[in-house]
Amino acid sequence: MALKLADFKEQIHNDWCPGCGDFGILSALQSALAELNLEPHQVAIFSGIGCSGKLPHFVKAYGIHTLHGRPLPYALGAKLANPNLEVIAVSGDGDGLGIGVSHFVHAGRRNVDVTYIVHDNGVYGLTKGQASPTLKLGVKTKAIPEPNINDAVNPIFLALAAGVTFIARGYAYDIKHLKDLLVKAIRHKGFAFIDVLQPCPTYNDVNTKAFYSGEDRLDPLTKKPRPRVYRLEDLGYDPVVRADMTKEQVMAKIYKVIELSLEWGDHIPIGVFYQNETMPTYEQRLEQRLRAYLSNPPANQRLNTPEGFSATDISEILQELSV
Amino acid sequence: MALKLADFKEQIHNDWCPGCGDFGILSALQSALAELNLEPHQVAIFSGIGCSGKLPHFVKAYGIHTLHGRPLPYALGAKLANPNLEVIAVSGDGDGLGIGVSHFVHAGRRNVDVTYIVHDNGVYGLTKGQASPTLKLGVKTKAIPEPNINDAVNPIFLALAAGVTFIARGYAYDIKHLKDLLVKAIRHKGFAFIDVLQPCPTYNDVNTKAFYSGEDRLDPLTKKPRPRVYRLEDLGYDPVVRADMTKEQVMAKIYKVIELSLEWGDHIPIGVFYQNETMPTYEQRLEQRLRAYLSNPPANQRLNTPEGFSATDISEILQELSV
Amino acid sequence: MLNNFTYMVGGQQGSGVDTSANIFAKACGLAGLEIYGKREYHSNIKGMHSYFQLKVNSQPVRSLTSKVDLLASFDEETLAVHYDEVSTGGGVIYDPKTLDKKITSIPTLDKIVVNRLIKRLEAQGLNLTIESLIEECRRRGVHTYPLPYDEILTEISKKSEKKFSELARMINVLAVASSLALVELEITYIERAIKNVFRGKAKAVEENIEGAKIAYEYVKNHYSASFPYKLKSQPNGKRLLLTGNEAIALGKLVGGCRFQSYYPITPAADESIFLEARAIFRLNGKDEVGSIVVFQTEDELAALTSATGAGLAGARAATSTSGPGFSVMVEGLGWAGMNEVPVVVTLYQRGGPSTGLPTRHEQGDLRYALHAGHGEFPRIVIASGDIEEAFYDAAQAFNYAEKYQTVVIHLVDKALANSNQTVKLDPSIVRIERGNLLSEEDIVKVKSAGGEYKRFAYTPSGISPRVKLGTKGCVFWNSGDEHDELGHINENPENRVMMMDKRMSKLELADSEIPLGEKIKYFGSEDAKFKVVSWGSTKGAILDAIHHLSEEGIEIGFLQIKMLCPLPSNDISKILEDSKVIDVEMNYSGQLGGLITEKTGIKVSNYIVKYNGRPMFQDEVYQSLKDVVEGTAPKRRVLTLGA
Amino acid sequence: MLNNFTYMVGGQQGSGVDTSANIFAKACGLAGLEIYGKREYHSNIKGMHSYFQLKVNSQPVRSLTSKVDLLASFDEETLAVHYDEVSTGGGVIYDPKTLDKKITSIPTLDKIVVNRLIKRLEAQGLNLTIESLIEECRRRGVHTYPLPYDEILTEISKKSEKKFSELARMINVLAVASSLALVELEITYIERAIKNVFRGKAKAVEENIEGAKIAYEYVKNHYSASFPYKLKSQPNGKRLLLTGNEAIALGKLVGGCRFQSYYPITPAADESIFLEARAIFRLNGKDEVGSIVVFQTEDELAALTSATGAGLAGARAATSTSGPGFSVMVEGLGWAGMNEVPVVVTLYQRGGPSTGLPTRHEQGDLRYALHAGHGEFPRIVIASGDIEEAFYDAAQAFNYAEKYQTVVIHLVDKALANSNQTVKLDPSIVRIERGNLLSEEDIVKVKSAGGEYKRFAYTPSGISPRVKLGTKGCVFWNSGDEHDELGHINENPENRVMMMDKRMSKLELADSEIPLGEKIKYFGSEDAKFKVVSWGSTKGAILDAIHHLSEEGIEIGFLQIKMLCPLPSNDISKILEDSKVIDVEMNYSGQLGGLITEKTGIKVSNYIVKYNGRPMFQDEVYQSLKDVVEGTAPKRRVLTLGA
Ligand SMILES: Cc1ncc(C[n+]2csc(CCOP(=O)(O)OP(=O)(O)O)c2C)c(N)n1
Ligand SMILES: Cc1ncc(C[n+]2csc(CCOP(=O)(O)OP(=O)(O)O)c2C)c(N)n1
Ligand code: SF4
Ligand code: SF4
Ligand SMILES: [Mg+2]
Ligand SMILES: [Mg+2]
Repeated sequence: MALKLADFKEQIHNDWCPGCGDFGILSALQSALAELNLEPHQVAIFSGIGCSGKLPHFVKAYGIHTLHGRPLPYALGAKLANPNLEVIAVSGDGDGLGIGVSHFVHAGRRNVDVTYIVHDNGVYGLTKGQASPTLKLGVKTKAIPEPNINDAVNPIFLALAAGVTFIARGYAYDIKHLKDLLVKAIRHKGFAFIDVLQPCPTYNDVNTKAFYSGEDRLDPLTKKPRPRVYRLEDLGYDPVVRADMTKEQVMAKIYKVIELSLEWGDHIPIGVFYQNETMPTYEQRLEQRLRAYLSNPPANQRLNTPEGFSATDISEILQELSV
Repeated sequence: MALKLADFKEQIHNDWCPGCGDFGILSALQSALAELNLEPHQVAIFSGIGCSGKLPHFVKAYGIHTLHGRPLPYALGAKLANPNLEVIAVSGDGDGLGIGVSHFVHAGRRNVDVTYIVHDNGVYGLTKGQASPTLKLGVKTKAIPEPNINDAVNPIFLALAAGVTFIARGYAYDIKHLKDLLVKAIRHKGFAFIDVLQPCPTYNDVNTKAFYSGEDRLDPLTKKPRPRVYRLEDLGYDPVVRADMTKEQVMAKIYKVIELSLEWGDHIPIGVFYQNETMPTYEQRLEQRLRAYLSNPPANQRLNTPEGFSATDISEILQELSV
Repeated sequence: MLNNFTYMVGGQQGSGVDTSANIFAKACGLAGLEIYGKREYHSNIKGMHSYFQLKVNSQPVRSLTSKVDLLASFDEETLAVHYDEVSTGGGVIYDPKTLDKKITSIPTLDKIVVNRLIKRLEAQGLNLTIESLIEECRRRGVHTYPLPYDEILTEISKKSEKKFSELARMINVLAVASSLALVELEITYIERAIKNVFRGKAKAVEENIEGAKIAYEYVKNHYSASFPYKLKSQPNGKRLLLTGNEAIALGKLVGGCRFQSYYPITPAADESIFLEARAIFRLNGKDEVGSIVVFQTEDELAALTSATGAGLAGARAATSTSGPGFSVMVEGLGWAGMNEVPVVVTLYQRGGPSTGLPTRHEQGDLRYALHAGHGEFPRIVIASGDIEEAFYDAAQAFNYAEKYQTVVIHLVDKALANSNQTVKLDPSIVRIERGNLLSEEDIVKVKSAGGEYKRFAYTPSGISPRVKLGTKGCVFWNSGDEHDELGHINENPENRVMMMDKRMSKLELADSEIPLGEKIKYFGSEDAKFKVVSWGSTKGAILDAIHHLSEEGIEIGFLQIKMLCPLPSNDISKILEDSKVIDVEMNYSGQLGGLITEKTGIKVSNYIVKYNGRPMFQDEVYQSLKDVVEGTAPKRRVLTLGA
Repeated sequence: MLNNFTYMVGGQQGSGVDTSANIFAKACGLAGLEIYGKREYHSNIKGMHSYFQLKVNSQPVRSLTSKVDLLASFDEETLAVHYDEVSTGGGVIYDPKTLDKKITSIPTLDKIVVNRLIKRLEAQGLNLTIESLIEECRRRGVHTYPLPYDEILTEISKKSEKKFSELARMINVLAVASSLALVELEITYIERAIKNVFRGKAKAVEENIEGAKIAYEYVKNHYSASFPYKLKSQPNGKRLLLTGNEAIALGKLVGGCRFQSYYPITPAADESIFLEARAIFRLNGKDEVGSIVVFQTEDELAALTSATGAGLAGARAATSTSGPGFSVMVEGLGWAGMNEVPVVVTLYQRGGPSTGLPTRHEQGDLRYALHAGHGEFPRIVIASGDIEEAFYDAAQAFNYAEKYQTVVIHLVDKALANSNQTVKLDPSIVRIERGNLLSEEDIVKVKSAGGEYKRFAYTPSGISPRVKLGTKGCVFWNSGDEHDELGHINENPENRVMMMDKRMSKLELADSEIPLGEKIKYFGSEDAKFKVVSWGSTKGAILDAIHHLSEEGIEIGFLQIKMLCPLPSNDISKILEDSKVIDVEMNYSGQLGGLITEKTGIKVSNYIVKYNGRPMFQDEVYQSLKDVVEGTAPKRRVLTLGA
């Protein structure tokens, strides 16, 4: 029986601000899980701390609301202990690209098959609107007393540099498109990162819904807003790096990703930027070392004999150490 | 009176292993400081923990051997408190690109005028040779029981993504070249990063001195080793991004940096990869906010009246808060 | 009832509850009255319930009672949560349009509350609407004041050119103006308060004053004289109306703090934001511009370590955080301790463990503050009992840090941070003592006397002369590794013992030098048989409780511990020796009690603890102390008041 | 003197001191003898001084005496540092070519040592060369054995085709073979030991055996019978020769650990490397392949949090670290505590604070382990006293973690980690108890009985049924925020109190369920007037000390505390009540002493502490205890032996 978005709805009050972009992300994720025909118990969602961090509470699936900046290591640990789980990690931009950015960089090196969503709203929402690492230099939002003194991180560029094998950007109010991205990301074998432009109507009065949808840029003819956000698919852009590509082709792709990652202002691309299908996952590397890792993963091994004693046989090692 | 390398020598036993690349880095740094005509008391060197972390003890200058992974925030704090100090930070690759990589990424966003040297030896030296974040996937060095299961970070690529404004790579056994790089880095106004290829003869039996100098690649004619390491200057490469460059020119530079950063194997570039002179430093940004910041910096302000009471006048603020 | 009044205003987060409370407090303060208030809110930005409770008096106020004299509600949830806190004879302001709302369909209302209400209303034969709550209030003798926000807003909208929808956020001003109309405070104070609260926003000032006037008139016309509580302006000197966050920020500025690092966290961040907005000031008279660098870092370990770097460079440096952030920075404490670098950590305790109750109160980090960091190093841990102390302690912390060359942890808490109070502060009495800090000239002298500068020179006192990084004529080394006098790594066992002894002995020095008055405060008769021990912001409630008991002829002493490390154990022993000790604390395990037993061997007779996330009320402390004296108290009583 | 012998071998780090010691220990072990040894080294890779000290006996050995019977030195520094530790009648093996080296020109020799030597030699009218040290030994009645390494190596080089320079690293084998020749252990044990130590490297085995034989013969020919200490093989059962690191790794495997995360740090990392190299094993009989994922993380917080994630998924999971790493991971402790996730942290204490003495011994983290993490949550803290206990405790830790659903901190230390010892272990008695863990089928039952699965269901015991992530038929939520039974964020004050009580009550449950024998061990007569309390690896030295005292008719009891939290205070009280309590600890402040006073009110009469980075010797413990009994001891004695 096919599942619906509603099957992933947990019936508790959602306390995000009215109009928060997080609602779009939530729906897109629920739809994606349904579309993938996953059952709630197969999915484990790990989040950090922030408005974004509350997301798992609103999803009917295993929901682990962890520490500020740390959803990735929790998620990786769970995935490696049981590679059969569908593991998703969720951060805010402060959470994932601020205090937790080290885990992001190192996740790139590992390529564990986990999907990572960053709610990119330019502010530390839950602590009342301080500048987050994606807020651009010199920008002054509502709650900060002085224009931002730090330059912004570029999540796409950073992901590429870190070796992330699936890199995408979504927009919280383009729910169907975001859902499609999530489906692709979850299907991707390896670490998949999605930066989601997420308006925070309460604290970010610069990168608003109106900004992204270009309400200040009316088409002279139609008088309709010309959205700043555009879809890479609409350009016919192909993000995939395949095993049969030449070095030059791969480099051209990398340059293109960087070019796109630096676009901002009136042209803000969303879609899949980069998808490298040539890297083995961490789980595959482990299987090589541990032989029965995938078929008998850590979380599933039976540890005790029927009598309650240890079932682990270390006699070979003891042999080696005995006198 | 011009200073010499010897003026920066602290007379204590140096306990690095014989043949360690760290010796080259140390000499290059001492020579650079002398060449810049700095006096020992003007310089403060902050290091992390590792073999590399011991460096400041061997230099006659203020030497602050901090925590594993944390030399950057200590260094930034000192520099911002007293922008007149010449501040240098030193990490190992585990220190700076492993546990401490978050500080590196965020240093890129700030552009504080600090020089940052990473001893890149592919291993956690002081803890006996585990794989560091710069060791490549699948490589098996002496002390690790299985081939490296993680992919490597690319320090140059990462620095570029993080927004670092001066990015270079040196080689520990090309001391003069490294000294020149250090002089440029210290002169650079803003955050300057130098990745130094540093053979660790004790634990890294892959990226050895013999490897870098190509002792296994004899020139068929001369029968001399053909070094794998080559100097970017020798290509006439110009790393500088100037204010008058077009967007296309800047992008071309960025692509080039990435191409160079991905070179490895038989062609390993050293030299300045990237130097962006168009970004204001953090100190300049602070001066804009705080007016007398540079002329009367935090560390130098007199805090007390001659009578020993507070010299800080908060009466205006109290006015605002009174009833 | 004149000038003795507890007020509560509540509504959804984001709907202006704080602004209401600020206007109320300012207005009272400007009228010469004294106030003390606390703020309660969810870890949420918009929509969850929040409220502010304030006590007003002609005399200084330092704690709250659990009963409310006037509850001004913006919404139905406020009624559902708080209607039973209103005392007989008190009043409730509510929106009549909410009357037929069902309490079972308030989405944010906690199930536990709903179930309690269902039981209670059913027992009284009332249906499950808001109307029933109002009815119950009436039955209890509470005055009920419907305030038709929509009507009033429509009226305002007619007068201004604004659309009704744009005015909706003015409910908060209507509520507070109505409240002040009920207690008959002159409208001029409200106007002045609004001007102050919205300063810099002329348009908002104008609109809000307009709205306030209309609401004020409305209440005067409809409900006038009925309400028994009144507030009347009184002559009084200038005072400050401050939150704990602000008091600490001010203390830091006066104390010479010139580098404050932070990573955002509740309830500490407001202090840093306050400083960032006031980062330039006059120094040493008219012409010199002083400034403080407020440095937002990538995490709390970077916050502490950058502050330590700044401390090395010679700036007085600090960072502020709460539990989770403190946990992230722990490694830096030991380094500062090992390298004898002065640095101040302001630790705002909140409900733990882990993320816990991020916006709620607790004092659960005492033991952690004492022992955070592997290995052993000297640290000074102080705790402030109220906003006034917090100001002076925040300044004094830097003197301790520089004199004893180590990390100082200043323990405060959520209740203190988010309370506001009318207080008097005198910055001119704050001393600056920089300890053994050598200048360039001093170094010249050392050298010309044939000496060598050694950062960690063994000295009888354990204090070695310090220089700022960059000081000409010398250099030094630091290392987190055990080191020799120069600061170079050293693993020799004898050096190790000497260095450990040197560092740790600074605690004894501090203990012997710091005046007793900065370490403990004792209130009440020395011969009292029962003595309360406590620390931190429970102070006000305890003082008020023992004051009332003493009015009833029950004498209880109160020993407030301000210096937690080094703990003045001898002095504590002397005071507590022959008494029954009652430990009053905002945590589960009675951490101070354990500490006192550890250091003195004296056992605690009774524990009164609270860990439901809400600060102590004077009346619950009063009652539990009374029970102890009367012998009816359990060994450990858990207080549970507060919504 | 037969089969009672203390051996020391020393040289520069990287020159094979450990290999020497391993060969020595293996050879003795294979000969049926019992050994116990400790390793001392600098935080350095090559060049600084390191040494290994081992005691051999016919009976099991558990601690060291400070005197050495035979010192085998590779280099002059070893002589300079240790020559005065050699007992009269003992011997020194040294390289004659070092005799004219000046002690003032050994670059790595600490100034403190140099100065001490200068004083001492000058007092004897000797010059400042190594020769003088040897001379002093001779005067003291120490046998001195010049061993011309170069000559022997030249001989080997002639026999093999190897160049002299390639053979230089064989000094270590020459030294140990010579030593064993002096004590006349049969050469076959040396050969077997070399085969074992160099297993998998046939070439090295061959060469080293060759070298060993030549050195053995050299000594037999030159110095034979002169040395009074002898080792003779004896019949004995199979035993293991293990380090603490290895014992813990084995305990984890047997205990079912299937996920071990780590970030490199001394002295913990060796455990993880050992596991990584032995990550596949047989499970449930012949055919099933079991495996453990050893996960090297980017830092220690990632280590603890990934292990916690693995714990949630249902794997028994652990991480190992020492002080600095523990400080980095602290925030994760509270989260695991709050969410009741089983996870084990093995904390290898080393010299603190900060980076401290990374390769030296200390037990300074007790209080920190008890209180690390803001707020209050239940944790179980256990400490092992020796290698055997470490094995069983490492396994048992997972049972505690899963039964009480919380974080377990297993405290060990550098001395234990880097000691080696002949021990007997029986993996077959290790039980696996997974606590209240529901399977898919259990969930079906719950549901068909009309129930709902709630991860944090209130239960009388405080333990709620747990499921692994991925279990069909249910889901759950976790949050570091205070939460309700489902795991959703909840700030209600009543829920808060219930949840705090639920979590904290697990400590009482654990205290009541865990057998006393797992919590404390008492040695000696119950009526002894003096009782030592201690914890961790001081155990062996204390047992040996009180054993010797008892041989002299002085009865002292010894209470070893294994369960530090929840501390079995009633049982401790009962034992200590009417005794003089002597606290023996490897830290500055006597942390266990304070803890006992805190929890029982019982005061410590005498403290015997040590914090010079070197473990306690049985003789210094013996002497200080004797002084206490004889009334000549100070209140606090600081032990200082060890180089
Ligand atoms: C270690 C730690 N430091 C600080 C905090 C306080 N904190 C809570 S939410 C938050 C900001 C979250 O911002 P972001 O990650 O961007 O998420 P958003 O709220 O914007 O979705 C912070 C800093 C914390 N919980 N833990
Ligand atoms: C928080 C913390 N974790 C771990 C360590 C242990 N440690 C000491 S040195 C070191 C490795 C250093 O490697 P790297 O930074 O590459 O420096 P190298 O020795 O190679 O120069 C580690 C992990 C520590 N000191 N602190
Ligand atoms: S503060 Fe911003 S991010 Fe947070 S819930 Fe409100 S709108 Fe969303
Ligand atoms: S271990 Fe490697 S990096 Fe460290 S000192 Fe030795 S050679 Fe250098
Ligand atoms: Mg955000
Ligand atoms: Mg390294």
